[in-house]
Amino acid sequence: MGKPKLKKLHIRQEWCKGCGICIHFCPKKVLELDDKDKAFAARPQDCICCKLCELRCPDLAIDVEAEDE
Amino acid sequence: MEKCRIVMSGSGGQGVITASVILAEAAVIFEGLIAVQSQAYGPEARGGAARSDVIISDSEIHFPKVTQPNVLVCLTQTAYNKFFPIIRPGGLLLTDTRYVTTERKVDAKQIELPMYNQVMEKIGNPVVLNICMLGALISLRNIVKPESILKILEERLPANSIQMNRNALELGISLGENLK
Amino acid sequence: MAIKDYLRERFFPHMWCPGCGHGTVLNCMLRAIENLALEKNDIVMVSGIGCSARISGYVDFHTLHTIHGRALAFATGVKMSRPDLNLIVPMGDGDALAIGGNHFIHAARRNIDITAIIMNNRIYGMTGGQFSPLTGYGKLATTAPYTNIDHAFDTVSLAIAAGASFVARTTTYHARQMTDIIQKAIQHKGFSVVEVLTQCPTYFGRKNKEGSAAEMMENYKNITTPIGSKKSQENPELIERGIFVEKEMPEYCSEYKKIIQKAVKGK
Amino acid sequence: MKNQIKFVQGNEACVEAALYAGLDFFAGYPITPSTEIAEHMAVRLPQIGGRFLQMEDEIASLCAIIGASLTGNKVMTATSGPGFSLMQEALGYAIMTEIPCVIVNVQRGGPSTGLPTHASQGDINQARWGTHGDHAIIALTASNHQDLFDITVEAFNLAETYRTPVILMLDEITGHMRERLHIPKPGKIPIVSRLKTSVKQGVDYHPYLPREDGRLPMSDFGGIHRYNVTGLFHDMWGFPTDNPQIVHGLLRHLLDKIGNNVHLIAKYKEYYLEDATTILVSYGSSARSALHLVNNRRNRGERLGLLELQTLWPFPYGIVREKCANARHVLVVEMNMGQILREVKIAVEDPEKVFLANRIDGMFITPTDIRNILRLIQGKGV
Repeated sequence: MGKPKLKKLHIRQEWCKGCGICIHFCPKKVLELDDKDKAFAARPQDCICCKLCELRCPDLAIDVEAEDE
Repeated sequence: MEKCRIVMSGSGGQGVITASVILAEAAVIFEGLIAVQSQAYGPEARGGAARSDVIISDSEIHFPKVTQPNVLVCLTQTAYNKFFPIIRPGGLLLTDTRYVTTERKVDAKQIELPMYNQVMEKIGNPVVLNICMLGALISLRNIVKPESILKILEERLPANSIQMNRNALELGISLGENLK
Repeated sequence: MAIKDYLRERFFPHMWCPGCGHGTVLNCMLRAIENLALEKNDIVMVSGIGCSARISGYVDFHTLHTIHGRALAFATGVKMSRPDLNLIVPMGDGDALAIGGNHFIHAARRNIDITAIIMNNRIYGMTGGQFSPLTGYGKLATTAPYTNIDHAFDTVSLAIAAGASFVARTTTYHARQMTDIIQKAIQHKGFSVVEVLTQCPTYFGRKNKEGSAAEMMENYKNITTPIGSKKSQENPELIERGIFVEKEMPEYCSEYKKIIQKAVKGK
Repeated sequence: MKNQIKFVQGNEACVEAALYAGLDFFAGYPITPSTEIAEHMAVRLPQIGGRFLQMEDEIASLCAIIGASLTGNKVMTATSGPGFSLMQEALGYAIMTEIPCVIVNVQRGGPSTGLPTHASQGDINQARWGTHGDHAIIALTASNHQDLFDITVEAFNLAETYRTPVILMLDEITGHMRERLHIPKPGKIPIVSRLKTSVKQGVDYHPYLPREDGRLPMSDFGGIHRYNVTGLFHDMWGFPTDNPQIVHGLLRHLLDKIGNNVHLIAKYKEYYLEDATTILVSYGSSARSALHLVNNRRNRGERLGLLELQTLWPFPYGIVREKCANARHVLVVEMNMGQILREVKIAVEDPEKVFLANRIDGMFITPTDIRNILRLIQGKGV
């Protein structure tokens, strides 16, 4: 079993309130805020699928889809 | 039947309330009569002057309190001092010789019985003083039949104390009979 | 079932402020329920009043949004009549421990099988930032403009003293631990208390200069430590987190079942 | 047959009636003079597989029974003045969420701790106006144990029919007094069961959408329909809303479901009203004294009558107006400062002819007390 690889980082823009928690705690600095203050995956290739952003997101806006799922 | 208005008084713990409820319940359940029982509640129920009002009748009773009893039972001096003036003329005032020293004459039949002393001598347990008093009362005034009271006692009491209560009831009845 | 299936999505985005930790509690709680594969029809969520209480509106369970502080009393009625249901009662710190303090200690004492989640953000958020019983000495709030002189409860000690048979503490930073603890709390037969330190960046954070939501969460990492850790022994100021109590005790509904058996027999 | 006749306190009669009506669940907190209700419930409920809870206070007691009612149970709590005060917020919640429950208030003297063991009827207005916001309420009372039995069953029936809390206003006299009670055979008094929804699983269920006839079929909490219950104004699914149209509609529904059915709800008894020139209006224990006096004076040829109200709220204005239309004097007999007097004055065409016979000293009002007032208003002197 290899390291999990990201298939897609789903972020529901209409639910995201741009609090920045996911960005602050991402160990690989994958996420950023766009010009509307919504989170998006700026560097998806760096994602290690730890899913901490998904788990901590207070807006329940993030869904990390790994390749094996 | 003419309305029988009873006030039973004494100190909390002597069982006057229980006795009054047994009497009224016997009248209702086994003699088809109408009865209402009420009592003064409050902290005085422990040790103070307990009072229970019972009205027994063959017709509906609306006002449940007794203002002028035609039967008044006093088992303590305090209760006697407080209540003797309310006795209805021609009524029955029953007191216990150990607890009450009667002072003034009232316009009623005044009966003083050594109920406590007799209970202690013949039965040896003061808890049945109230049942002895009931016995005396029903022999002095035919309010209900002794069997009715016995049946209530059998329903309410644990089996091992029924005999003692039956003895107390009979003792009371004989105390009353002796006066006739 | 994905956690989205437990949501009433039509009410999203939710009403909580950006960065409010309550959303994370909702998030982790649903994951715990998902891990346990509970049926939606078997869950009753009862809440009181306040920001925390709105959580019940967002989940697709049987939901009872009640009055301030009394959620546990309502939940007790539901649980006693339907012991087969899972009762989850999320409460704010004011809801649970100020106006509802009496119900909290008595539900704990009875050890009725209810999962109480105390979302402790140390402030009354819904009414705009007044101090709560968990705000703490020296902090600021709109009703403590010269600093707060009220001392805080220690929720965990209070729950233990009141007799809860499962008592735990975690934070929104420790999301995995929170999920795990809530899962165990729901499984536990008896009264379970989970205190979650959850940030209110809008009122508590701003009043007390604790920075952004992320910074407040960062702080939870720094001021807490696992129960009995070396760090804890070296620095007693640190707040311990983890499961403090997990014990088997006669549960209230089961005990009442025995009362019924006795009463029916003695009739 | 013998077991069907009992010699009991009013509080116990109330318990027997609640069980007859199908009570499953009781929660309460000890308070004089209602405590015997909890004591008897603790014995009786588990015998029939029901549940008795002693909660930490009266607030929790009412909250717990509301929760239990939601799961499909018939529920009750019992208290007295101070405890009834504590229940007011949860009472409003039950009104708003339309959850059936019965609340017994065995009144005692007040305000505050007042006279715990003495007679009063001082909570009549609190039953009507105690909780905040515009609302309708049903409050019943009775003066003797047999009526109390019937009225208690009626309280459960009304709670289920209108999905509302119903308050049973007893007092220290009726609660503590012992008299005969005949427990009717099962089925003798009709029992209203909870109206359950027939909506199937998976079909959209509207917990707060009344049927044509105004009734609201219920789905048991924990059953096949998941919905929301809130004390906030809510839409037909039970979710909070501040839409003015929905808010107005819900409040009107809450007011009208009771207000439009006073003729079905109102219960009363009348004695010698046909030719009465003086009518006593009374309720609860004080109606016993009133009836005692009425019987007494009738024997002497006085044209005295009694209208005994058993439904206090919604107040039966129409009935009182009609019954008192031909009376020269109307004397309201109650143990408070005129809480029902005010309503009678509103009801009758000429409020000048309405007087009050009351006692507010904790003592049970006597026929003599009423007689004395009667002589005054009839101009005969005391």
